[in-house]
Amino acid sequence: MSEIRCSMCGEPNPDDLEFCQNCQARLKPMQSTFESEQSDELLQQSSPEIQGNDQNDRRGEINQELPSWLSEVMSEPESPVEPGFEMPEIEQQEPDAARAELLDWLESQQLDEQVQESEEVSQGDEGLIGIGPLAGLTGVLPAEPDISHIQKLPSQSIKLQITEKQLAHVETLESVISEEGGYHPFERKPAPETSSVWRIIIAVTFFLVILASLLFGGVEFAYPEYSTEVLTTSQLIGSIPNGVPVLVAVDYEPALSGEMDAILMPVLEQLVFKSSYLALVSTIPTGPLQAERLLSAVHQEDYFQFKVADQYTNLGYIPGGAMGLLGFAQSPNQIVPLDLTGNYPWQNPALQDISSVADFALVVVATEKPDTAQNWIEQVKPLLGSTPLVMALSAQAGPVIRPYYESSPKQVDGLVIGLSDAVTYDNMYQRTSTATVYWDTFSLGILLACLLIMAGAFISALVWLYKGMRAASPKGSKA
Amino acid sequence: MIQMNVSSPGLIGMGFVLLFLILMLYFWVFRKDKTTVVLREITAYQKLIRSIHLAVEEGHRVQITLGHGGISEMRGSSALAGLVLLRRVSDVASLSDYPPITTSGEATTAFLSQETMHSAYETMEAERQYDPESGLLTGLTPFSYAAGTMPIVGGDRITTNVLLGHFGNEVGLIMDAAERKGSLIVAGSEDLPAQAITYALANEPLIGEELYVCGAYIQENRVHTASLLTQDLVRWLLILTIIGGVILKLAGVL
Amino acid sequence: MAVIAVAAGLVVLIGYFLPMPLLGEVRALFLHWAMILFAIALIVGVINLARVHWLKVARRQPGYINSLALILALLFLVVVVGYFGPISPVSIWIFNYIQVPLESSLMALLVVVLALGGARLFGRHLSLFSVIFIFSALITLLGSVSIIGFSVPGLDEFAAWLSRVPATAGARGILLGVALGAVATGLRILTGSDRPYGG
Amino acid sequence: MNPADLIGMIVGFFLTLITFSYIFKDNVLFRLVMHIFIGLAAGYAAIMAWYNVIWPQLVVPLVSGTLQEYIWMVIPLVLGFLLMTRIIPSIAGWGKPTLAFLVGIGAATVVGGAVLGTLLPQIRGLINLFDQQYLEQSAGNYWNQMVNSTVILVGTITTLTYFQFQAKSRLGQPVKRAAWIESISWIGKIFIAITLGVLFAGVYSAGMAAFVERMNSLVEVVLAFLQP
Repeated sequence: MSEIRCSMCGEPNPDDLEFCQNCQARLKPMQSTFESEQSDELLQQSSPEIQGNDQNDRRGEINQELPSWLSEVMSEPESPVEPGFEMPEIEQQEPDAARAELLDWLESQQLDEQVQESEEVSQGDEGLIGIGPLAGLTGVLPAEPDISHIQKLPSQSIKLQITEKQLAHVETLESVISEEGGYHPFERKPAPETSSVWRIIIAVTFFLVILASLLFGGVEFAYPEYSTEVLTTSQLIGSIPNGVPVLVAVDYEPALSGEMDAILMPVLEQLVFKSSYLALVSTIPTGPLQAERLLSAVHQEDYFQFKVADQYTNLGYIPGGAMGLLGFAQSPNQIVPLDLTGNYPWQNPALQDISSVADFALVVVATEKPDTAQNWIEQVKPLLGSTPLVMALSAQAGPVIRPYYESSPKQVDGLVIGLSDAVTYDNMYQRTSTATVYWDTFSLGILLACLLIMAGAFISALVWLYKGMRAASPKGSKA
Repeated sequence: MIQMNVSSPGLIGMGFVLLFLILMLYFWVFRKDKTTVVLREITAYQKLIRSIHLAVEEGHRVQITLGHGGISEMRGSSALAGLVLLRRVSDVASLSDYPPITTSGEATTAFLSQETMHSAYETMEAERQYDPESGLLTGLTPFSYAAGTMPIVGGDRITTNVLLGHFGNEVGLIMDAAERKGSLIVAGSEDLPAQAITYALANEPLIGEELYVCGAYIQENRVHTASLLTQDLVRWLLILTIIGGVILKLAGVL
Repeated sequence: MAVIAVAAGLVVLIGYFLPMPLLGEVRALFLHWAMILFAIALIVGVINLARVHWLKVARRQPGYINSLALILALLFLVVVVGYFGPISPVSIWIFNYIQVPLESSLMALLVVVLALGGARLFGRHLSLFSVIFIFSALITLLGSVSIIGFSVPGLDEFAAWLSRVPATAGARGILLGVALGAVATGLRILTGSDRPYGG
Repeated sequence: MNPADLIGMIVGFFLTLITFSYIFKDNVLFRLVMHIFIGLAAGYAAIMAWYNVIWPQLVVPLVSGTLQEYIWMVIPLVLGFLLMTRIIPSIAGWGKPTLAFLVGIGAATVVGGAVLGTLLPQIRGLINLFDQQYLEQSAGNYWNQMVNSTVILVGTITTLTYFQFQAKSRLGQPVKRAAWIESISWIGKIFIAITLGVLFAGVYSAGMAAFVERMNSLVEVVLAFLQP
């Protein structure tokens, strides 16, 4: 079978095809009657509405879908003439003989022209002259230039030859245009399902194990070993005289009260045991209330005679971060003139000698934030002189602040880091505050977390490697 | 004569700042063309640039949260760096159907984010499209800020969440809320514990100093490139100072 | 606008390093004003927060019930604590039995969130560094607890060394890098090239 | 136990359960409780700002302060009023001078804090690790501490090198830094991973302590009601 190369995209196509397989462009010009009959059949196939009985409904639908100018054309009454071809109308006249001969000659000429037209069309195919003196010869150049054969271009039917695929494209275009601007909810990429399954497994495991440990106990954990830091801190606090003013900075968020209350409690109990006068201060807005909450917990311990009214004062919140702290360190009574109850605290016997932060016997700072601890070290410690600075820190601030404790000269004189140091502090004085109560359950929770993280890490590593291998070797070989 | 007892850290500090300024000026004046400066690849910024453009084309939204550290002291520096990124995102996304949203946990940072977006619209001559409610203050304490931000990061149409600023432990909750909705998370902070959390949870964590060079990486601006070049040079001066100091200390001179 | 920022900033910055008497007082005054203005900004921020949520209620947007609850809680606290005082029994009750339980519970959620993050870290990026990250986290956690009658020899010491030496080294390096970035960010503002205030 | 504390424990009990429910699914009750929490926290922050700053340091000097105090307080008062225009979006631009002032002060404290609060102390601390007195009086023996100090020095320098941003681009090859910088920063990244791992463990311990405390409070409330 010979091939025709498509004029639009250059693809070879079998010559019996009308349209290019690749780009649907028309392969042959639309002129001969033969072709028009074919396209008519195609039209009927592609627009079933014309054949079927329910063609009016379908046509209505099509007309609605098609553009208005297209549907007007479709609604014109069909001309009796075969679409794509129009016959010239010939006037009928009463012939007399002479006129009759003339007419017969004219008609023969017209027929010759018509035959010639069809022959030209067919000649186009073989180049053979059918009539006249050169009949039978091929490849003869016409005597008159083409323009002499001007003929009225056969009027083309403006009915579009639409294939089914093109109609589908029209419908898609229509739907896209109609949807534009309408709001349709954003289909979110669903969160990876596995994460919620993992989340529930981990959460349920933690709830059950911690609940069981709190209710029934069971696994016993050894208390942490004595750490030199805690020993030094308790000796340092033990060395200050009784009943002297101590500045306590409660600088941790309420969210951390679970850990920080347990860490600060042993230090406060030792200070209260020495009947120190506590001046409570904070650089965060919720600090003062946190301090009140803590002291009410200390007060409830049975073996302390702790008269609330004259044993502490809540100086409130120092705004302005590091700058406010520097100002407070230089002149506390100017930066905090009134305490939170609106009184002037500096006339209290225990605080009347305080003109700078160095006049306190000890400064204790409790915080979970490394930069808050650094602010106290860099802004206040240089002005403390011989007054020791003790820090009660959350486990997350330990690694950053420990170098200040280990430096020489020490920038932090005492350190209590995390729940383990608080338990050690308790053991030194044979007390069981909240840290000791939580220790076994806390340790079990940490152990469980390690197991879950190890298992999860192992599984996700396998999944990652598997995905890597699958991506590296594509399925089957591509032709 | 003004009597001035200048401490040695003060002098050293002043010298350091002047040196930094002079080097910045030098690089800004003499290294005019940014193309000559080649920067190492930071995948977080590459993915961020791509996702911002995708968001504009596909009608999605970028959410930027600036933490609760305010703008003063060391903890404020990361929020100021976040505002630089916000300006760039606003320039690109201000003409899209869904402009970026910012959330913060401190009042001044919230007002600055509103002003940053407003001036981006002004530059684009699209001031009427500016929505003052796109710069939100979601809470005044760290965990209430997280509670207010969690519904927003998981909101409709948000496919990219950028966390640049001072955070505490609550950053884990914000990132978990974003991860539940499968959005891209780019996160950085100057706070060390927060960096540990972002390394574990973010798709694209920014470690330490990397968050401060977002201006040079995503915004072809000569001043940002000059300050990045200065950071690199001063880094080596610091290293030489430390090594020199240790040698002198061991030698007993210091 | 840039003139105000640069002028005020330079006065405070120079005052940091050269404590000249006159400059020191101007610096202290500026810092005092800034402290007051930060507090005013906080109150304006609270009003802005209430206004945003009130608009949500007025427009009946989805979730407007929550916004209404927020506004009522805000007004209730301002009236009650404003009248009785910040450390009155009422304020302490609200703090003890509403704010602390809520914040502690949110903090407690991190136990599941961080465990999930650690477990899936290798799914996001499996590299030598994420392996070292998980390894050092597990060693530090396991080093802080020890079951009676069962202890891994040397684990506690290694965990303590890990936290005392390499972790401190990395922390110092990161802090130095962050300080460099902070100086660059601050100087860009003090030279007027970055203007987050919309200059 | 007085009734206020009893009611409080019950309220705390239900708030804790509602918050824990978020782990399984984000739900309406959780969002409502969170919005109440945001309102309470914002109210409390505003009260503390008024009690500790605005009233004693702005209003009192203006009302009953000396002339000099009065003059000094007029400027923050004006800047404060300009800042209040942020409440009304149409005139929010009037607050720019105040924001510019605060940003200028903030930038100065950032630079000052970074230089005096971090750069110099950290460098001084590093150098002092090799102080003879420090090496002798440290708990371990002299050489043990010398090794530790050297590891800290190397770790800090390699971590600092890791952040180096400038690189070289060679034709057809990915952008890379010089070979010696790449190897140093590779070591630095190991130190960073260890540091972040140790800090992650610290954050986790703090979270676990909060989790145990909350579960313990739930158990106490239930036991308080179950026991006669």
